[in-house]
Order: sequence, then structure tokens, then C-alpha cells
Amino acid sequence: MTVETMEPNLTPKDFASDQEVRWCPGCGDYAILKAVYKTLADIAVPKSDVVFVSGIGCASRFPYHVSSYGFHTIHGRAPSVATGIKLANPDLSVWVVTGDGDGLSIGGNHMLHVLRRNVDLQILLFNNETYGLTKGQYSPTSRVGTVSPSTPMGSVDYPVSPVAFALGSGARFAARSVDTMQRHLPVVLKRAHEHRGASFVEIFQNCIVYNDGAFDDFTEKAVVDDTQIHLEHAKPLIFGKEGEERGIRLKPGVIELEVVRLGEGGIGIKDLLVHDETNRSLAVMLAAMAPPDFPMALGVLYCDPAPGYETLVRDQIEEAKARTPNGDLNALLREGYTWTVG
Amino acid sequence: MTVETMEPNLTPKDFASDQEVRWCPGCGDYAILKAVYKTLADIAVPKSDVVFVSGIGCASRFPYHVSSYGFHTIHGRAPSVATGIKLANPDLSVWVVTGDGDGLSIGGNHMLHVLRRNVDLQILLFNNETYGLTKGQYSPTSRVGTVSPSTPMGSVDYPVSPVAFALGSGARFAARSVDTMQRHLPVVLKRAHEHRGASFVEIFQNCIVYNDGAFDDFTEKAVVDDTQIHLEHAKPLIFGKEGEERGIRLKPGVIELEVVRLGEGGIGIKDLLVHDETNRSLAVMLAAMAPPDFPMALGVLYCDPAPGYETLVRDQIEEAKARTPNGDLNALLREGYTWTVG
Amino acid sequence: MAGNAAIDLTSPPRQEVESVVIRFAGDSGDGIQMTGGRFTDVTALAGNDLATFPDFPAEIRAPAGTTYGVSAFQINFGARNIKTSGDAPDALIALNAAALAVEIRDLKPGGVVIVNTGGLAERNLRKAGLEGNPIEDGTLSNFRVIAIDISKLTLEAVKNSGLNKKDALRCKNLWTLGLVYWMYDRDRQPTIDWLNKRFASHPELAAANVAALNAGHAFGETAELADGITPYTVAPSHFAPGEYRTVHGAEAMAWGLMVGARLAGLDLVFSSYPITPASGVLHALAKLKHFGVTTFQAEDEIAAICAAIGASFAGSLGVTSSSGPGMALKTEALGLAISAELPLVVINSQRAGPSTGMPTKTEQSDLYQAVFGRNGDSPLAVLAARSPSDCFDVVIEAVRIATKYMTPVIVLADTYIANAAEPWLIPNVDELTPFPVEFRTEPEGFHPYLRDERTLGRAWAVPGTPGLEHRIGALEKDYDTGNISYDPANHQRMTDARGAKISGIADDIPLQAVEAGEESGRLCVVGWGSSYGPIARAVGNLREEGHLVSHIHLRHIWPLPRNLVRLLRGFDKILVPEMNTGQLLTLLRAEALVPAEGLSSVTGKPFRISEIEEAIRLRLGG
Amino acid sequence: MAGNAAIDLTSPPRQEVESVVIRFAGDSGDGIQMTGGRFTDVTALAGNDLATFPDFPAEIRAPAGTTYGVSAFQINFGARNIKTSGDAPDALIALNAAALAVEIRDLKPGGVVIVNTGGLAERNLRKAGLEGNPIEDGTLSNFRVIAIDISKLTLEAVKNSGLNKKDALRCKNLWTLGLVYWMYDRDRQPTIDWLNKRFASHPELAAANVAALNAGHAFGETAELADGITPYTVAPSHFAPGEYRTVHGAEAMAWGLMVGARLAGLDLVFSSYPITPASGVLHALAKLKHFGVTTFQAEDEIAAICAAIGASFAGSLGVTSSSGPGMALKTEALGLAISAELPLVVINSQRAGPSTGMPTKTEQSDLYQAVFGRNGDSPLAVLAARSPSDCFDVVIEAVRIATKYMTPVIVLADTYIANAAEPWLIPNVDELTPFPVEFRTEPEGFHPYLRDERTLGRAWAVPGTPGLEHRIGALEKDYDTGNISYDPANHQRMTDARGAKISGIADDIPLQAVEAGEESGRLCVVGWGSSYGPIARAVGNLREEGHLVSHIHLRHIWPLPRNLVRLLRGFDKILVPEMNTGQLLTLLRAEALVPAEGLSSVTGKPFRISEIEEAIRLRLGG
Ligand SMILES: Cc1ncc(C[n+]2csc(CCOP(=O)(O)OP(=O)(O)O)c2C)c(N)n1
Ligand SMILES: Cc1ncc(C[n+]2csc(CCOP(=O)(O)OP(=O)(O)O)c2C)c(N)n1
Ligand code: SF4
Ligand code: SF4
Ligand SMILES: [Mg+2]
Ligand SMILES: [Mg+2]
Repeated sequence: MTVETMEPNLTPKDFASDQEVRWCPGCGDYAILKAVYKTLADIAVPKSDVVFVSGIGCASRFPYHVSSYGFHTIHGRAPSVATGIKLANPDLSVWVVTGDGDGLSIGGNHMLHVLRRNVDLQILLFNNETYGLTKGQYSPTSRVGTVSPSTPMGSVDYPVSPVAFALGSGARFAARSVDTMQRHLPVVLKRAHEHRGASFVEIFQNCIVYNDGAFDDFTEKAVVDDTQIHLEHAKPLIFGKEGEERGIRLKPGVIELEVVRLGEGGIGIKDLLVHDETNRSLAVMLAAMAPPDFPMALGVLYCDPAPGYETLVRDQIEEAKARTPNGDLNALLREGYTWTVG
Repeated sequence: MTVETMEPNLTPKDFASDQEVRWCPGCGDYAILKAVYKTLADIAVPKSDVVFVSGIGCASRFPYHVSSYGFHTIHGRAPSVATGIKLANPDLSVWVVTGDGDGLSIGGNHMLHVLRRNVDLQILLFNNETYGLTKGQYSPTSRVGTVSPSTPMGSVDYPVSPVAFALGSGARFAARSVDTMQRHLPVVLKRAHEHRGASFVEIFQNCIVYNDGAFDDFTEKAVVDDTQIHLEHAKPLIFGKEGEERGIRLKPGVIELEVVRLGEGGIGIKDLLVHDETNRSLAVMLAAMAPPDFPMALGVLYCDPAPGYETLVRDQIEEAKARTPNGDLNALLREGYTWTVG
Repeated sequence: MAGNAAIDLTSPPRQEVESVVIRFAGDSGDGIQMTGGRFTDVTALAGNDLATFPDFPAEIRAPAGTTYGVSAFQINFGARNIKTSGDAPDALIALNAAALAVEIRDLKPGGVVIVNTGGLAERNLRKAGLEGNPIEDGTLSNFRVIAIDISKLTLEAVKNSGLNKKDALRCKNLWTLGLVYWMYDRDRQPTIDWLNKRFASHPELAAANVAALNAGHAFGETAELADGITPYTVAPSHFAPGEYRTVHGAEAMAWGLMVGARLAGLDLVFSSYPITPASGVLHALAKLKHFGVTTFQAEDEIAAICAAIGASFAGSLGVTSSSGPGMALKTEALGLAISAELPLVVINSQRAGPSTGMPTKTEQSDLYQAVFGRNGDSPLAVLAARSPSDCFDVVIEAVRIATKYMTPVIVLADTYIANAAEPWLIPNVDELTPFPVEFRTEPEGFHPYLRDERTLGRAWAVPGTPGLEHRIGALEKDYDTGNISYDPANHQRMTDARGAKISGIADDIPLQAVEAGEESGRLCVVGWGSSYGPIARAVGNLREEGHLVSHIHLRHIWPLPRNLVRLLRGFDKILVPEMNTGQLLTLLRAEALVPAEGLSSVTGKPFRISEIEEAIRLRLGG
Repeated sequence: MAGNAAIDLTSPPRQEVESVVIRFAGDSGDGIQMTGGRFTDVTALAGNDLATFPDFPAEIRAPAGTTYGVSAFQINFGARNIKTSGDAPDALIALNAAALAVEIRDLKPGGVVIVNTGGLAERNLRKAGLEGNPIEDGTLSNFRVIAIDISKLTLEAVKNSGLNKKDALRCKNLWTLGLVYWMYDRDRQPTIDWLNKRFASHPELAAANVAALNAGHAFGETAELADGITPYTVAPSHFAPGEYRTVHGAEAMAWGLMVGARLAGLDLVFSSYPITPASGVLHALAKLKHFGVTTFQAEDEIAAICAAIGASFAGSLGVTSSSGPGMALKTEALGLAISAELPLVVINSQRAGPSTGMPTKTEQSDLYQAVFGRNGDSPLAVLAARSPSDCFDVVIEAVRIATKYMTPVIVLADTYIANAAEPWLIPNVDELTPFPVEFRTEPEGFHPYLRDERTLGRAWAVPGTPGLEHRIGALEKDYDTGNISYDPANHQRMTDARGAKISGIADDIPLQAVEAGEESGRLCVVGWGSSYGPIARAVGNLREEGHLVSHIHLRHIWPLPRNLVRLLRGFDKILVPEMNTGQLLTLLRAEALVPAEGLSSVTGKPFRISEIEEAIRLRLGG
């Protein structure tokens, strides 16, 4: 299907569609859109080979604003539609955009299965810890005690952690970034694109209307140094302002992480854990870190590639064709017993 | 609603209903049924306060065979129906019986949310790695390469691990046992019952017709000693025949488990990891162990209680009533502006 | 009658009108819905009958100044009985250029338009897609225009409030409201009280808003308005004696559920997943925990209905609520409730489809789905509410039927009904007839599918009851034992029993009344749901003109009232206006074999009275 | 005609019969379905027309000897045209007590019953719920009984095979088959060949089974059978010349999809979730990977249909398949496909409902759901297959309509059709008319909702095509640009366009033919789907008796053929037999305003010819 015409040097703004953007002024989705434009320009896949698929929600209006192919489907089902697209044409670069409600409330099951199957998709989950489009009810990622129209006395159920869920579902790529981190986010998105198989990216996104400041505890300029750790493969887990660096190490004797201050009690870099993107257990532990006790782990928490589902499916079809070449439908209809009259 | 009549000394067979059991002769479900009868007799909850809820599948015919209340619902939805039952009457002892297809294929989303919400249910997932009732198609827990009517050339998608998924979803109790382990299984079920909040129990169940021997690699008498580790809280992770004991320890320097032989190279019990049911990271690592490199971890992998959802919901209602006592509907209808004519 | 304290005797002579339609419009951020709400309250207090129609954009907060970001609120009020929110407004209040651009089309020729010239700067006009300034380019030449710089006057009015300019400008809706209060002779005090309460923790905001309101009112009293513009009075309507309030559909549904559960003697478990325009019922009930209501926001609509079914199984009244796409997802579980024969109330606030459609717009296109939309022979009861306050009664009726017949009942409302408001004679809950549920407690002779001889409803035995332990499910059950059965004759018998149970409800509901007109004749207009208002008004208007046309309006969509077929056959022509492509029409034609014709309007908006009038005239032969 | 090699000339004189109905029955573990399959093959080779009806239990493998564990296989074959698997069997083969207990009820009076006395031990009788031994207690006095200890004779026949007793006993179905082959003059060789191939890796099993087959046959040749029992011959039927095979519905659907995709020039992506009785299509296609078919077993029915929609969006032919409960779950996504206007074929193998119902039993009760069962005004096309082989044609027609009109098409089959088999004149695929899809490639003037003027189908532009990048979704679209639109008039226009597109299909399908009888008259029997056989036979029988009764059988359920209303109005009475409570009936009454009556049978089994005959006679006035 795919016609390989390299479009020459697309710039970020070439990826803007002609549709007016209809998010609330100040919504974090704008920043993510910008980062995606940049990423698309960087990865230089022809526009006509890119497909954005989404469900329903504020986040899910995303495809309308990218000048590639796009499918704004129904609530929670984007991973399934995207799977069908990849099965039909594995050569397309398919991006799923979803929200914490779309992807983890109604769509949690498809998320599980698309990750487990390892379909080669980039899955961007905009986590604003609320249902934006339906006016601010609490979501499965909302923290306990969230006051919302459906929980006027505060929510009582425990939230799900998107990355922990993805890892438990068998995801082979899990990463995190923040809407406003315009240098960090495109790098993460590029990594997601490069990873064959399902890439899961949680993006913390500020909903200015219904949940403003939800992530201030680790995204406010004043606190980022103390509350974010930027993961890099094979590098020690270190964060904090220059001169006040801290690190993450395994608590001696137990399977538990702890924050240590470099230089204190003779602790040096060598005592810290070294990030290993291919270690799922480590990723699970990093995903569980959260302020105030721990920094929020951003970047690629886990990446351990394996062939994508759509590739394996194609391979099997090719193998079948090689085994039984020349598929003749007339012959098929005549397999087994037949008899002739007249 | 609940009438507290203690039925005197029920025996396992008092829990048998009058309905003929219709599983295939030799099906592992019979053994699980037996273990459940025993458990129910042991825990001594009145029959009338017990409810079994199931979806659709061979496993899901379970409720018909227990002489308590029972609801055989629709495919994958038992956790939701059970949640409604608990919301209506938190005093009932509610058991969900589901299969790997029912609970993790079509029903994966409800599983995620019932675990995350921590609804006080005992969830028994009979994992036979196949869709028994629909005649043996592969399931989300089937291993790669499974040949089935829908995958004649072998399945290509990676299976999900039920316990890993449960932990990723936020479960606060996760355990494992085997259909035929008639001493082990009732103990695990009793633990599940005692745990307030959602208790997730994976039971390896042999489907003699469509997947016979799927778990032989760790359930055959000849290999159990080498391939099973029975977890006990605060006890070292040790397994193997007497005299040939092995144990599990953390590989030095990395977050990875390894099997070590006791006595070899000076390794003693003190070097082994001690099971800590409340350590989620450890549970995730234990859940990932599988033969041939590791023993299969059986017993309670994780248990870290917190108040059940239905309790918190009730508490909030009680708090609201205390704040605004004497709910008068006539007053409610007259809140805000009203005016009188005539 | 309460209120009406400060009637200003110095105002110019007021013109008395019987009814008025006003439309407030502005940017989403302009507080239009709040403005409309305040006007509604004081209008109700003024004793007028009224109907409102909030018409907000699909976007949460569209970029300021865009046409798709226009939020509007329409109110029809009068001395006479008000049936709709009105076809074309008599007066339009436009707070910005986009609102003017979008809304002017519908204004009645000669109508009043109040424009905020402060919102007509070049930039605003461009954003609104306007080429010229409508005040200057003749666009408004057919109307009576009051062009004032409301922005500027508001800033002046609140200049001592200490608010920054942005916040100060926010008060312009109140300034405008003050002017409109003056024009229609409304009492400011309730709004002042409301503002003081609302902004209790920000007294400076309260004061500024009150100042703006008073300033707008004062402007009306003192300024020379354009030629031909006079203030009005609208006399109180003739209401039956009693205590009144205004009520929205969503509220009325929530209250109806609470009262229905009380009348049945059951606890209420309401389980839902948010969706426009159904979420309002969830929000309303979530606030009522002190009445013992349990609300559950599920992970999706399937979980929501299943939890409701579980709650009913456990002896509560399980209720769920949604709109089109969510209703579609409940289909399979509805079958379970039908087969398990458990009570369940399912509220569908319909919106424009198909699929996602136009989520904020109204339609009544889910009737097919409600009556026919399940696999297998799956009968259930379907009711429809005709107006916001009617929701209260219909929902109670749904609870009654669901519990008495052990069946799911679907209640059809729609976006219009859910959001609109009207005055309501508040019932005395203690005077409503209870219909207490009797759970089965007697083990002797019990099996779960034991049917009541008269209703055919099955026994409801609740977990926790000693001696009644039993298992149910959706496999076919033996009629005589409740156990699983694949017996051919039994399946026929059970299918027939399920069907007969639902048809039998027809004996337990009122015969169909003729809303207006004769019981037979040349033409009958048959409607259901929220088109009640426009149909009633259209038929009323034509009958006033002397035309013989009748109006039948259905509450019971399934089963249909026993006398309906006979009634329908008494008319030469039958016209069925629907906000769909002819769904009730199909049902009536199939049931009554009458050559009924449809009048279809799928615009996302309520019917206009005039289009129904026109269709009637056409059929009456002009 | 191939086959018919070894006709035994020493046998007693054979009685010639025109058609015979045989029912094989035994325990689930007895290999009854395989036995029936073999008999079907050789009967086809013998040139008889035939129809089969596998009737297996709901349980995977119920405990041996229970009545609910009885598996049965019925075949009707003859020299004449065979339309159904037969009402009452002429001969019953019962391999155990439970089979005898369950199946004897339906045997024709005077029919032959072959009983394995080896399966009638005290213990077997008790398990079957029998009080006495039917052979002795008079239960069988109305039948011609062949009571033989087949178990013992089988063990003897295979005693040299080296099999243990359990495996040896397993051959008793083949022994029995041998006897039945003798009775009906069938050729053993194809079965021998089949056994040798099937058990190629276990030659001892093959030999034992062949030995049993031969022994049973020899027994017939030599033993003195009971009085009044003679062997039969059944002459070949008159088939049009050509190459034939037997075909099951599930196979025919799978092949039809492959051929349909080929004719459209598209790749096939089949996406489904297992469910009885629909899984067969998935299984059949999964085996055909070498034809390039992609099959996808999704995690549930919602994912299945959504992946199919995704595949269609990406330019393949997306197909999904399910049964009642799964179809219910697809409801919401069907709306998406309707709104996105993408081609999609949805096969519904209906089963007995409501809800889980009787999963292995047949019914045709999802017509309402197919035609009406969605939120919003959501029209799509609905087709129905009348027989196993008809599935092939109907599915191809569905592909044609789906791709030409850019619409989902629902194909209704049922349990009976999916599992039953019949002879089929194999088409030459190269002679079928292709209907190649033309993807849009021209950017000039393109927008995604650009409609073909004639079909109103929209342009199909596939990701990967440079210059046609576009976005679609289920929000309402502007007619002229394809962009999101909330414009009232536009919504009406798009709703009308979607409706007109589907109604317009009526111009592209054949006019309704009258299957049998006159084009107007006193009575017409109107059917659809798998009741074709019994209706055709019943009408045929009565016409042979000289009654004037016509038969119309619908393939196109929606839209209906253009001439249907006219045809229906030409009859005084219309009888609509359905395996539901009257669903097509509703549609016909609404569309044609004719006082059609239903004949409802919901027993999980196909109609009996006699019940339709009776209903016809009643309406003809005896
Ligand atoms: C089947 C269905 N159920 C419910 C809805 C209503 N709905 C639309 S978006 C949404 C939640 C959106 O939350 P999220 O995915 O977090 O997106 P956000 O708006 O926060 O970006 C809901 C409940 C729907 N459109 N369809
Ligand atoms: C909505 C729906 N889809 C599909 C089915 C068919 N179905 C019944 S059970 C089942 C899978 C059973 O697998 P599992 O849960 O593992 O149970 P098991 O039979 O193996 O115990 C399926 C696909 C159904 N009944 N309902
Ligand atoms: S509601 Fe929140 S998430 Fe939605 S567009 Fe507005 S700011 Fe963004
Ligand atoms: S099919 Fe398998 S799981 Fe089902 S009853 Fe039989 S043995 Fe048990
Ligand atoms: Mg969100
Ligand atoms: Mg299973």
C-alpha cells in the first residue's frame, strides 16, 4: 500500500492540519502537540505513512491537529483500531493518543492486550488525572481524596499507576515525560518511535480547567531538581542540584529503593544503582517512586525489544505461503471429497 | 439484610448443590470444587451469606455446584456484578470464579479496576491456558507457539502473567496454587478469605480435553520438589528435596533473582532472601519466576491489606448522614428557591 | 406569591406582553449559563410559567471569541401556559461578536437585540468570521438594536471593587442582567442574595457583581434607549395553588429515583460512567449521600450496568444511566437482566447520533434501540419523559414497574430535557402511593423462577436470607424448577412467559389519554418525549384557529397502552413528529397497521412550533 | 457419478425409497458427529441430495451415559430434492441407553430403531433416568427394533487389533456404520480411505476401525434381522451437471469471504473472538494463511470489530463474526463504522437467546438487533443466508455491498446453518463477476466525505497514499468538507444522506422473486434465513395437494427489495414463520401495512415441516 515518497525536509509546522485547535486556552495538550510536531519533523517519516488514532476525550482530539492520516474513534478503543491498521499495513507509523480515562478506564483491557501482544505502536497516554471532556469527574489515576462532581466528598479508590500497569501487562517499552518539557518530551517520543513493538509513554498533562497544578509537586520550576530524576541507560541513578546531588540505591538486604545523599556517610556514585533499561524489576521499582519521598522517574524506564505482533503475523503468513504456494481458490473449494454429475 | 444464623458445623459436602456437575470427567475443576467445599466448611460463614459470582466458561459454571447463593453472569463481567453485590451488602462473603479467558481476555478491564479499587472479594482465576468452553482456542495465558483451532501454526503473541498483571493493577493480595494440591489450595483460599479487600488467587487448572498436562513441568509428582517453591511469610526462600535444598537470593549488585544451591560455595540460609508478603517489588520478581530456570512460586506472593472499597464507600455515606442527619425527602425537593401560589 | 418587592414606579410606561422569548449569548467564558439560571429563578419568582433551553458548545472552553465557542441560554416565559423554550427569540442579548454572528439568524424580525459594542473590535469581528461590523453594515436593520459598550460600563461600575481588569470585566454578564431585569421588570433581590451566598468567601467579588447588576438596572431606568424600545411587564401565569420551584431534568430524575426507591422500600445503588448529557444525574445523586444513596462511578458502562444488576441481585434498587454510545455498550448486560429477571432502571439521556454524533445536542433517536436493540427475544418496558418535571414521575413509574415485574425498564429522556428547566409544583412525598417490595423469605416451595400468577414477576430472594440459597444465570431456565434447561418446549414456554410478563404491564398502566382534541377525527398528531412542548403548542394554536386536530402523547412506549391501537384507528391521518427519522412511526405502523406519516427533524435542536404547525396545515389541506 | 463400487448382489431384495431420515445418537464420547460426517460423505457420493443436522450437547464432555450428554446427528437424503434435515427420523441408531431415552420420542411410528443392547446395562438405564429396559417394557412396541449387542460384536471384530478394551470399544460407531451402510446400500471404500488417512500415524487404529466397519456390514449381509426389516436403496437425485461437494455453513462463509475479497481486489483481515456457534468461521480461515488471509483472535468482541474497522480504514476488507452476546457488544463500534462510512462485513451466527440462552441451539431472534439495534439513526444493510451453501453467495453479496456503498453489512446465519451440511455445485471462481474497489488516489478536490453521486458511497482514501492525508471520526461531519460540524441543517443533511445511501441499495439488488406459487392470491408464506427448508417443503407439499399457497423467502432483510410491498399487498393472508416471536413480522407490517401473522417457534430446533403445513392449512380454511 505504502508509496515511498520522501517528502523533503518537513518542518514541525508542516505537521499542523488546517483544523482549528479547540482545547481550552492554556491546556497542556498544546505543548504536547508542539513536541509531537517536532518529533515528526525529526523522524522524517513521510506524512502519508503516519496515522494518528485516538479514542474520545480532550486528548483524543489530537489527530485532528496533525496533518497526517487520522482516526478519531470511540471511547477506549483506539488500541484495537490501531491493531487492525497495523495488521492491514505494517509499514505505517501508527500513533495512539489516549487519556487516563480513555486508555485506563474504559480502555484498560485493550491497553493490556496491545501491550502484551507487542503491536508496533507508539501509545501516548496524556495523564491529567481527570476526565477533561466530560467536565472534571475523577479518573482512575486521580489520587485518593479527589473532589470532583462525582466524588463531592473525595474519591476513596486507589489510583492505578499507568507505567506500573503497563509493565504488569507485559509492555516492552515504558517511558514518562511532561507536557511542558519541550526538550525532554521529543527525545522520549523519538525513542518510542524507534522501538519496534508497543511503546507506552505516559505524559503528565496539565488540565488547566479541572485539575490545574496536579503535577506541580514535581513540575514546578522551583522543585524540579529535587523531585525529578532523568533516567539514562547505563548511567547511575542520580539527581538533585549541583553540589547537592542525591542518588538511588538498593536498601541493603531488602528489595527496596532508597534516596541517599552523595558524599554523606561516604556514599559515592559507585554505591548507586545503575539504570538498566532492560531490567523489568528495576523499572517496576522506579515506576513506583513518587514525591515527596522519592523523585519522579522520567525518561525511558524500560526498553527490551522483541519482534512486533504484526511482524510475527506477517511472517507466519509468508511461511504458510512458502509451504503451500500458489493459493488457488478453485482448488480450495474442491479440496476433500467431490463428485461430478452429468 | 444479613440474618446472622450460624448453621451448625457444616461439612464440605453440605456445600454441594443438587445440580449435576457437568465438567468433563477428569477436569481439574472438580478438584478445585472439592477444595472450595473444604474451605467453606472451615471458615464457617453461614451458607446464606456466601455468594459465588462467575462469568462464562467451564470455570464459570462453578456457582451451580455450591449450595450458597450464586450468580452465573456474562462473559468477563463477574467482577463488576460482584462489586454491585458488595456495594449493596458489604456483609456478604462474595467469591468470584473466573477463567483465564473470562478474567483476563474479555474481562481484563474489570479485573484491573476491581483490584485497584480493592473491593473485598475473593477472586479465583482458574488458569488452564485455554478457552475450554469454546473448544480449545488459545487464551491470553497460552504460551507462545500454542497450536489451537484459531492458531493452527502456533500462537505468536506473548502471554500475560496473571499475578504480574494483578500486581501491576494494584492488587493487595496475590496468591497461587494448583488444582490438585488439596492441602495447599484450601490454605490459600482461607488466606484469601481472611484478607479484607480484593484477594486474587491464580489456580493452575488442568483442562484434560484441550490442554492436558499444560502444567506438568511443575506439577508432576516427579518434579514438584525441584520446580515449586512454597512461600511462607518471614521464611527464607528455600526449596528442593531434603539434602539437595536450593534457595533464591538477589544476584549481587543487580536487581535480579538467582537460584543457589545451599552449601555450595559456602552459601547458607542467611544468604537467601526472606519472603516478605508486604514487599510488592519482591512479589513482582517472584511472580516472574518460572521453570526451567526457576521454581514456580506458590502460596501467598503478596499481602498488604488496606480498607476495602465498599467499606470506604459506606463510611462516607455514614459520615454524610452524620453531617446532615435526618434525610427528609420533602425538604430536599424544597431546597433552593421555591414560591407558593394561591 | 413571594418576591416582587422593589417595583420601580419611576420607570417609563411598560408594555404588557403575554409571553417573551429571550436568548442570552456570549463566549463560553462569559457566564451565560449562570446568567440564564439567575433570570430563570427570578422569573419563576415573578410567577411566570417558563421553559429554558441551555445550548452550550461541545468544547470545554473553546478559544475565546470563536463561533463554535458561543454559549447560549434561551428562556420562554409568560402569563400563559408555556410549553417550549420558544421558536424564535423576541430578544437577543449578545455579549460578543461571535454570539451576534451565530445567533442573529434566529431572532424574530423586529426583535430586540442588545449588543455589547465593547465586544465588536476588529479582532473580535475577525474571529467571529464577520467581514464588517454588523451594527454598521445593515445586518441588524430588521431589528431594534440597543448597542452599548457594556464592557466599558461594567468596568466603570465596578471600578471601586479592587478587582483587576480581567476580573472586573467578568462582571459584564451581571451588568447586562441588570439591564434585562429592568426591561422585563424582574426583582433584583434574589439575585443579590444568591451572589452574596455564592461568593461568600470572596466578598469583593460579590460586591462587584452586585454593583454591576445595579448599574445595568440603573442604566435601563435612566438612559434613553433606542426608538421603539419600551420596557415590558409580563403578568403572572395561572398556576394551581401550591409550592413551586424550577427543576431541571437531571435533578428531577435524581429525585425521582430517590423517591421511587423510598416508595419501594429499597436502598438505591446508582452506578454510572460519565457521558454527556447523562452525567448530571450522577452528579446530583453523588451529593445526596446523606440520604443513604450509594453512587458508583464505574470504569465503563458495562461495569456500570453490571454493578447495578449485582446490586439488584443483592436486594437494592440497581439503577444505571447513560447516553447513546454508553447505552450501546449496555446492550449485552441488559440481556442478562432480562434473563435473570431482576429489577433495573436504565435512564438514557439521548443525544444526537449516530455514534459519537453531536454529544451536546438533542435528539430522540434511541427508541429503536430501547425497544428492539438486543440479541434474542428480549422484551422489556420502555418509558419516555416529556419535560424536565415529568422526569420525576416517569422515573418513579419506572421503579414501580421494574420492581413489580422484576424487569429492566428503560427511561428515555434527552439532552433538552436533562438540561432544561421549568416550574414544578413540588409534590408531597408522603402523599405518593408506596409500592413496597416483598422479598421472598419462605423457603417452602421456593425456586427462583417461581412466578407471581398475576404479574408473572418472579420471586426476589436476596442473598443473606437463610434457606433460600439459589443460583441464577442467563442460560435458559426450567419453568418449574429454575434449573438450567435445554428442553425445547420449555424454551418456548419461558420465551412466551417473558413476553407475556412485559405485555401484561399494559393492564397496569393508564389507558392512553388524548392530550388535546377529539378521540377520533381527521388528524391526530402523535408524539413522545421532549417534543411534547412544540407539539402541544402547535396543536393548541391550530385548535384555537378552529382546526380539528388532536394530540396524543405517549409516556408508555412499550408496552403500548391497551386502547392506543383503537384510538389511532379512529383518525384518518396520523402525523408522528420525531427528532429522528421515524422510529415511533415504525412501531405504530407495525402495531396498529395505520398509515401514519412521520415528520422528521434531526438538527440537534428541539422542534420549532412552526414546523409542526406547517406540517399539520398541510395534512389538513391548508 | 463416482463411487458405488462394491454393490453386494447376495443381499436380500432391497426396497426402493425416495428419501430417508436417519438419526445417529449416542454418548458425546461415541464419535457420533464423525459417524454422521462419514455417512454424509458416502451419501453425497451416492448421488443423493441431502441435508444434515448435527445436534450436540452444550457440555464439552458431559459425564458418560447422561441424557444431557447425548450427541446426535440427523441426515435426510433422497432421490428427490431435499430441503430440510427432516422432521421425524425413519431410523434411529442409539448407541446407549440415554440416547434411546432421549431420541425415541421423535422417531416416526413404525420406524426402525437399532439399539446397542451392550449399552443397556442396569447402570446405563439408571444414568439415563429409565425405570425399566425399553426393549422389554413396551416402550419400543410401535417401532421395528434391531436390538444387538454392538459392543460385544465390535470387541470380537477387532480382537486381533492389539487394542486394549477401551480403545477397542471405541470402534463401535464404525461397526454400527457398517451395518447402516449395508441397510442403505452405501459404499464403504471412501470411509476406509478416510480412516486410513485420518489414522495414518496409528495404523493399528485404522485397521481396527476398518475391521469394525466391515464386520458391521457383514453382519447385515448375513444375520437374520427382525421381521419386517429390509434393506433399502435410494436412487440418485437429479442434480444439474457439474462438480459437487458437501459444504457446511461455516466453511461456506469462510470461503465466501475469501472469494468476496478476491473479487473486490482486497486483502482480507478477519478479526473475531470465539463464541459458539460462530467460531467455525475463525477456525476455517485460520487454516488458510497460505491464501494471505490475516486472522486475528482479539481479546473480546469489541476489540474484534474495532480491529476490523481499523483494517478497513487501512484499505483491507475488515470482517468480524460472532453470535448474540458478542453481537451485542459490537453495537457501539457498529455505530462508528456507520458514521465513519467504512466497509465492514459482520457475520452473526445466531443462537437461542436471550442473553446466554441456549448457546448450542438455533434461533433467528437477532433480526431486530441487526436492523434496529443501535443508538442514533444508524441504518446499515442486512442480509440473511437460507442454507449452508447459500452462505457462500450471501457473504459475497455482503462484500459487494459493503465496499460499493462504504457501509457495514450484517449477514445473519444461525447455529443450524453454521453446522449443517448439504451438497453444493462448486462454482468456478473465475466466472464470478469481480467488483474491484477503486481507492481514491487523486488529491484534487478530495475530501473524505466526498460521495459517489449514484451510490452515495464516500471516497475511500487509504493511509499510505501521498496527498490524501485526512482525519475521520464519529463526530458529525460537514457534508461539503468532511470536517467536524455541529450545524443543524448539516446534521439533517448527513442523516438523510446516510439513510438514502442504504435505502438506495434497494435499486442494486434483485427484485424479490416468488419462490413457489403465484405472485398474488389467498396466502403467502414469507420467510427468511434457515427456515427456508421447512417452509419450502411445507409449501411444496401443500401445492402438490393442490392448495394455492405461495412462498417468498427474503435474502435482503434491509433494505427490502423494491417490489416486496407490492407483492405482499397482493395476498389476502400472509403467514410469517420465524424462529423468534415475530421480528420480520414487525418489519413487514410496518413497511407494507399488511395484516401479516406470525408463526413463532422458539425451541432451539429448526421448524418441523408439519407445523408449518398445519399453520398453512388452518389459514386456508382446512
Ligand atoms: C462509550 C462512551 N462513554 C462515555 C463517553 C464520555 N466521555 C468522553 S471523554 C470521557 C473521558 C475522558 O477522559 P480522558 O480520557 O482522561 O481524556 P481527557 O478529556 O481528560 O483528555 C468520557 C467519559 C463516551 N464518549 N463514550
Ligand atoms: C460475550 C461473549 N463472548 C464470547 C463468549 C464465548 N465464550 C464462552 S466461554 C469463553 C472462554 C472461556 O475461557 P475461560 O474463561 O478460560 O474458561 P474455561 O472454559 O477455560 O474454564 C468464550 C470465548 C460468550 N459466552 N460471550
Ligand atoms: S478540559 Fe482540561 S484537558 Fe480538556 S482541553 Fe480543557 S484544559 Fe485541556
Ligand atoms: S473443556 Fe477442559 S476446562 Fe472445560 S470442563 Fe472439559 S476439561 Fe474442564
Ligand atoms: Mg484525562
Ligand atoms: Mg480457560
